[in-house]
Amino acid sequence: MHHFMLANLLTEPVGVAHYMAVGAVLFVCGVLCMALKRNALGVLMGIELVLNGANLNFIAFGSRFLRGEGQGLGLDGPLMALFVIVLAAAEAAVALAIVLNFYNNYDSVDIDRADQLQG
Amino acid sequence: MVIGVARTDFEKLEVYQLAERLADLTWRIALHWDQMAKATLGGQLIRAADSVGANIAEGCGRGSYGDNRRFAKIARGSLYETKHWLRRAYSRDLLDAGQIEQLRSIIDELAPRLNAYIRSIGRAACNPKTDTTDYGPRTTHMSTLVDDPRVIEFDVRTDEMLVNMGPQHPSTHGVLRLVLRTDGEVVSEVTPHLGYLHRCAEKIGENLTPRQWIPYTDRMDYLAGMNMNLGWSLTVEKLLKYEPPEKGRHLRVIIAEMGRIASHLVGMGAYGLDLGSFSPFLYAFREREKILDLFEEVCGARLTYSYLTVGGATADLPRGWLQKCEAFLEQFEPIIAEYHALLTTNSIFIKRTAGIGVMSPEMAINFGTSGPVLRGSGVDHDLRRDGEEIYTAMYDGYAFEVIVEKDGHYPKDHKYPAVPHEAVLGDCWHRFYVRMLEVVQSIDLVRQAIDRYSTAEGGYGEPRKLTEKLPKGEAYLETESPRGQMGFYLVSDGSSIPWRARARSSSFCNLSVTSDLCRGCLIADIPAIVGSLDIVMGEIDR
Amino acid sequence: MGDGIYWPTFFFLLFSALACGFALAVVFSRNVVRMAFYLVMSLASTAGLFFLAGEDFVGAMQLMIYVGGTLVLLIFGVMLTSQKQFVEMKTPAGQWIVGLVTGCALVALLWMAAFETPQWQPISRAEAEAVAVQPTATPIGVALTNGRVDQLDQPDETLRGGMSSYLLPFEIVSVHLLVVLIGAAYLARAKRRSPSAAAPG
Amino acid sequence: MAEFLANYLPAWLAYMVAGAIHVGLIINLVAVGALVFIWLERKISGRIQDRLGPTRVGGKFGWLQTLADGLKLLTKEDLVPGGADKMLFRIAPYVSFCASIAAFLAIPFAGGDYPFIVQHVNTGVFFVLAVLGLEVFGVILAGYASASKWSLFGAMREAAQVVSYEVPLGLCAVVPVMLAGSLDLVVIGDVQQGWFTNWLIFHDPATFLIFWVYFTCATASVNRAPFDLAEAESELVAGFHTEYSGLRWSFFFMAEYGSMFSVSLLASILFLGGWNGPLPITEWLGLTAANGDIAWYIGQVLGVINVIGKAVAGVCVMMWIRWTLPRLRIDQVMATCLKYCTPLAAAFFLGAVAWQWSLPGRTFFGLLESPAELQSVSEGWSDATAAATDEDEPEASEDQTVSSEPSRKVAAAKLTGAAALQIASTNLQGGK
Repeated sequence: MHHFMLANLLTEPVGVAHYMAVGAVLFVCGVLCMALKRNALGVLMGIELVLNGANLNFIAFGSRFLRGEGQGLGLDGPLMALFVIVLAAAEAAVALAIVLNFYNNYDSVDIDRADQLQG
Repeated sequence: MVIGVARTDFEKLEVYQLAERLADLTWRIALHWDQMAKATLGGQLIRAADSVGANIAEGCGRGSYGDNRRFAKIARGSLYETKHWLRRAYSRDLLDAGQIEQLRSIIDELAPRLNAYIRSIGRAACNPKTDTTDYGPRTTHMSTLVDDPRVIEFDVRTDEMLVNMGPQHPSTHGVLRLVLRTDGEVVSEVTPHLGYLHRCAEKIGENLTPRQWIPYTDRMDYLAGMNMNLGWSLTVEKLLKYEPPEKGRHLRVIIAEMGRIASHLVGMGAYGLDLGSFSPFLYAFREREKILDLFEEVCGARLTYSYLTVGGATADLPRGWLQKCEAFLEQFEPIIAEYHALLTTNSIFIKRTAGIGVMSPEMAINFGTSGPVLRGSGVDHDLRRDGEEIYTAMYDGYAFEVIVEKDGHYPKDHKYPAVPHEAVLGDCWHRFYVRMLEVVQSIDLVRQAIDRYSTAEGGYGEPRKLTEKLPKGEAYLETESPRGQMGFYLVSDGSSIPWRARARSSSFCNLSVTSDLCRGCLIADIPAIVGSLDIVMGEIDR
Repeated sequence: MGDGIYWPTFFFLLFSALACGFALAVVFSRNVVRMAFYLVMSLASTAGLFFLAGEDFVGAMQLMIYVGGTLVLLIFGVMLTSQKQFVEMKTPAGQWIVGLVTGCALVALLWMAAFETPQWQPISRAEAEAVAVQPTATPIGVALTNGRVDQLDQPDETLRGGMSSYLLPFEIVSVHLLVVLIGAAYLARAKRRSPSAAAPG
Repeated sequence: MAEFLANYLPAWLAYMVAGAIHVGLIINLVAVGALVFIWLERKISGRIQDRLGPTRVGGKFGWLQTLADGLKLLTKEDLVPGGADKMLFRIAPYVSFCASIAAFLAIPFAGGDYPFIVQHVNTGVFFVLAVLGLEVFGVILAGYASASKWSLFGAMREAAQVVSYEVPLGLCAVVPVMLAGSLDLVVIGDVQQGWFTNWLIFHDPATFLIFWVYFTCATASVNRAPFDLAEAESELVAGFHTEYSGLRWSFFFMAEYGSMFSVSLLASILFLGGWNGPLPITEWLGLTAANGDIAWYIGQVLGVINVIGKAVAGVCVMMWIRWTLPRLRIDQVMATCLKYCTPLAAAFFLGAVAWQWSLPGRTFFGLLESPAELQSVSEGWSDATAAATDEDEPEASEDQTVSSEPSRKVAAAKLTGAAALQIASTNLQGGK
C-alpha cells in the first residue's frame, strides 16, 4: 500500500482512494446485509447500502476537489449519482411492494420461506 | 417447476388443523345443548363447521389450482356460515364466556389464514411448507362477531389494534372509556364502558328526604344543575299534587332557560375543543361565567346550586337581578354571530361535522335518544311542549317553536346562518346547530318570562319542610333538560323518605348510539361524534 | 499554515467514520427498526461526504430523496410488518462466520485496489485549495437539458457533440418514476370487502 | 470569521473557535427563539381568547414565563415507558432537534457580498427543505419507540403528512428559484433589493397566489394547526410525544418552533424580499459597503432585523391560524395536499413561467420596469445571451446559456460563483 493511505491524514487532502475505501466498506456492509439478514426488509436495507457505496465512488470520481481540475469524470459523476438516487427510491418502493405482498400471502417477512421457485 | 398438488398432504396444513379444532369444539359444545337447540342450531352449526375442513381437504385432493381455490372458497363460505350459527347461538344464550373465548381465538386465527391460503393457491399451491411454522396467534385480525361491510379492505393488509380511548383522555368528556377496534385510522368497532363516575346517587336518594336529595341531583348533570333540581322538584310536586304559584312558575322558567343557555355554551365550546379549535371554548366560558355570576347572586353557588326545590325555590330573585339578567341577554345575543362565524359556518368545521355520524330519525327514536340529539335527526319532540301537564303548564302561554328541521327548514323566527349543502339531517352538524338555535330560543323565553315574572302577583312558592311526610304512591316525570329527557321516579311508602328514587338519564341513551354511529369512521371522527352527543358522565353514571 | 489541520480531511474522517460505523451497525443489529435508524444515519453521513466532495446538489438530493423518501417508505414497511417475531430474527452463526470472512476479504481487496492505483492518489494541498468553488446546481441543470458545461473546452468536436446532454436519461427516469408512482398507487388501492362466496358445504 | 481569528490564534484553534461560535449562535437562536415564540404564542393566544396570558413571572408581561417552565421541565423526571425501545426513545428528540437546527446552517440573515450566514451553500433552498424533511424521523422514531398506540398513530400520520406536503412545498419554492435563476438563498434575497415592488411575491399574480400555497404547505409541513394531526390532542392525547416528559419533551417543542421559524424565514427570503425592507432605506442612508465597513455593518444589521421581523410576522400568523381554526381530519389533510395544493402549485408555477415569458424585464405585476441598477449588473450577461434569441423556453437560464456556440463559451465562464447574481437578475428581467 502506498504511503498516502494514512500518512498525512489531517494535514493533507484526501483522494479518490479514500472515498473508495469508505464506499467499499458501505458496499460490503450492504452485501453482508443482503446475505445474512433473514428479514426481507433487512435485505432491502442492504441493497440501499450497496447503492450508496457505489454512489460514493461516482461522486469521488466526479469531484474536482479530489482529482484536480479536468481530471475526473466531470459532470458524469454527480449525474450518475443522481440517477442512482432516484432509481434507488423507485427500487425501494417496488421492493417494499414485493415484501408487503409476500407478507400478505405468507404472513412472514422471512425470505428463507420465499422458496416457491426452487425445484 | 410446478409443485404437484396431489402429493401434498392436507393434514399438515395449518388451516386444516384449525378447521379440525373448530369442528371438534363445536361438536363438544353442542353436545350439551337441549333437544330443541340441538335439532335446530346444533345440527346446522356442526354441519357448517365440519364442512370447513372437509372442503379444504377435498380441494387439496383435486388436480388443479382452480378446483382447489374453488373448494377453499367454499370452505370460507362454510366458515362464515359457522360464524352465523355461532352468532345465533350467542344471541340465544347457548354459549358461555369460556366457550366464546375459545371459539373466538380459533376463528380469529382461522379466518385470515384461510384468506391467505386462498390467495396463495396457485402461487403456493397446497404446499404445507408455507404454513407449518407456527408463529402463534396473530394479534387480532377481524372482528369475529361483527363483520361489517363498511370496513374497507386494503391490498396492503394491516393488523387491527385495540385502543383504549379513555377513561383518561382529553376528549371523552370526563371518564368515559371507549374501546376502539381500529385498522389504521379506520375504526371498526367502538364499545363504550361506563361506571367510572358512579357514586350511588340513587341509593343515597332512598335514605334522604326529597329536599335533601336536591344537592345530589345537582351533581348528576353538573353542567345544568338547575334543570336537574327542577326535574326532581317537579316529580316530588307531582306526587304531592302541589302546584306552585304563578310567580314561582315564571321564576323557574327564567332559571331553567338560563341553565339551558349555560349548558349549551359548554356543549358548544367543548365541541370546538373536540375538533381542535380552542378559542371558542374560552369565548363560551366567558359568557357562561356571566350566567354563573347571576346564579351566584341568586343562590350563592356557581355550579351546584340546589336552588329550585320542592315547592318553589329556596329564595326569591334578588332585587335588581332581572335588570342584570336583561343586560346580560342584551350583551350576549349579538355575540352568538361570532360563534357561528368561528364554528357553525366555518368551512373546516363543516368538513369535520357535516355528513359525519348520521343518525336517521328511526334510529334516534329506537335508541331512545332525546333532546338536541333527537331533534338534530329531525324528530319533532320537545317535552316543554309534548311533556306531561304538570311540566308543560310551566311554559303555558309562552311563544316558542320547537327547534327542529321541519319541511326542510328550521324555525324562521330569527335570522340563522344557512344550512350548508354538505350537511345531512341527523349528522353532527345538525345536532350542533340545534343547540345553537336553542340558545337563541332560550334567550327569547327568558325575556318573556322576565316580563311575566315582574307583572305576576303573589309569592314565588314555599319550600316544603324537610320532614314532611310524602303521600303513599309513586310518581314519574320527565322534563326537558338541556341534554334531553331527564326522568325522575319516586316511590313513597308514606314516610318522609322515598322508598325508591331513580333517575332516567338522557345522556345514557344518547351515548348508546356511539357504537353504531362510530362504526367505520376515522379515529378523528370519534371525538366529533361523541362530542356532538354532548354527554355528561355524571348523569350517565349517577 | 502549511502543516495545520486540513479541515476537509478532518470532516472527511468524521463523516466516513460515522457512515462506516452506522453501516456496520446495520449489519450487526438484529432489531429491524434500529437497523432502519442506523441506515438513516449512515445515509445522512454519506450526504455529508458528498458535501465535502463539493457536490452540494447531490448531497441535498441524497438527504431529500434517499433519507427522506426512501427511509420513510422503509419505516412504513417495518411498521406494517412489525410483529414481535419479525422485529428480531436471528441468523445462524455459521452464516455469520462465512459472511464475515468473505466480507473482510472483499474489503481488503477493494482497499488494495483503491490505494494501489496511483491515479487515485490525493492531489496536493495547494492544488486542492486552488480549486475554485463553483455552483453545482446550474451545471447539472444545464447538463440535464441542453449540454455539458464541463465539456465546453473539449477539443474533440465529435466527442463534445456526443456528450451534449442527459436529456434522454432524464426523461427515461421521469417516466420510470411515473410508472413507480402509479404502481405504488395501485398497490395501496382500497377495495371493498366483497360479499363472501358462501356456498353450501 | 475563522480567517479573522487566525490572526490571533493558531489556525486549528481559530477554526474550532469559529465553528463553536457559529454553532453556539445557532443553538441560541433556536433555543431563545423557541423561548420567545412560546411566550409569544401564549400572549397571542391569550389576547385572541380574551385573556391576558402570562403576567407574573419576570415582570409585567410575563417575559420569563417560558424560562420558568424550562426550569420546571429540567427538573422533571425523565420517564421512559416500560415497553419502549429505550435507545430509540431517548435519541428521537435529538434527531428532531438536530434536523431543525441544521436547517439554520444554510439560511442567510443578510445578503450582499459577505452575507450573514453560517455556511454559504449554493443550493440553499434545496438544502433547507431537505434538512427540514428529516425532522419527521425523530417523530417516527418517537412514535414507534414509545410503545404507545397513540404515539404510533401520531407517527404514522406525521410520516404520511410531511412526506406528502414536501411535494407542493418544493413546487412552491421552485418558483422564486426560477425567477432568480439560482438555488442560492443569498442570491434570491439579493435580487429583490430596492422597493417592495421588487419582492417576488409581487412579481406577478402567480407568485402572489403561490405564496399563500407555500404558506399553507409550510404550516402543514411543520405540523401546525389546522394540520397538527401528529399531536392532535382531542384525538391522540398528545400524539407522538404522549410518553415524553421533561427535557426530552421540550426538545420536541424547540424543534417545532425552530422549524416554524425556519419555514417562515424561508418564506420571507423567497417571497417577501428577505433582508430588503419595503423601502430602500439602507441605500438612502448610504449604509452600503461603499461608505465603509461600519455603514455596511449597520446596513447588514438592519437587514437582519428586517428578515427576522418578517419571519416573526409569519410565525405570528401561524399562531393566529392555530387559535382560530378547527383541525382537519387526516384524509382531509391529505386531500388538501394532493387535490388542492399540488395542482395549484403546479398551475401557478406554469403561470409564473408564462408571465415571465410574456412580460420580461418587468416587476410588480408587470406594471414597472425592473430598476436600472439591476439591469446594469446584468448587462454583461445580457450581451452573452443576446445570441440566444431563438429559445424555446426563455425563462430558464440554463436554456439560454448553451444554445449557440459563442454563448456557450461565455456561459462556461459565467457559471462561476460570482456570476450567479448576474444570472439571477437577468433572469428576473426575462433576459432578452
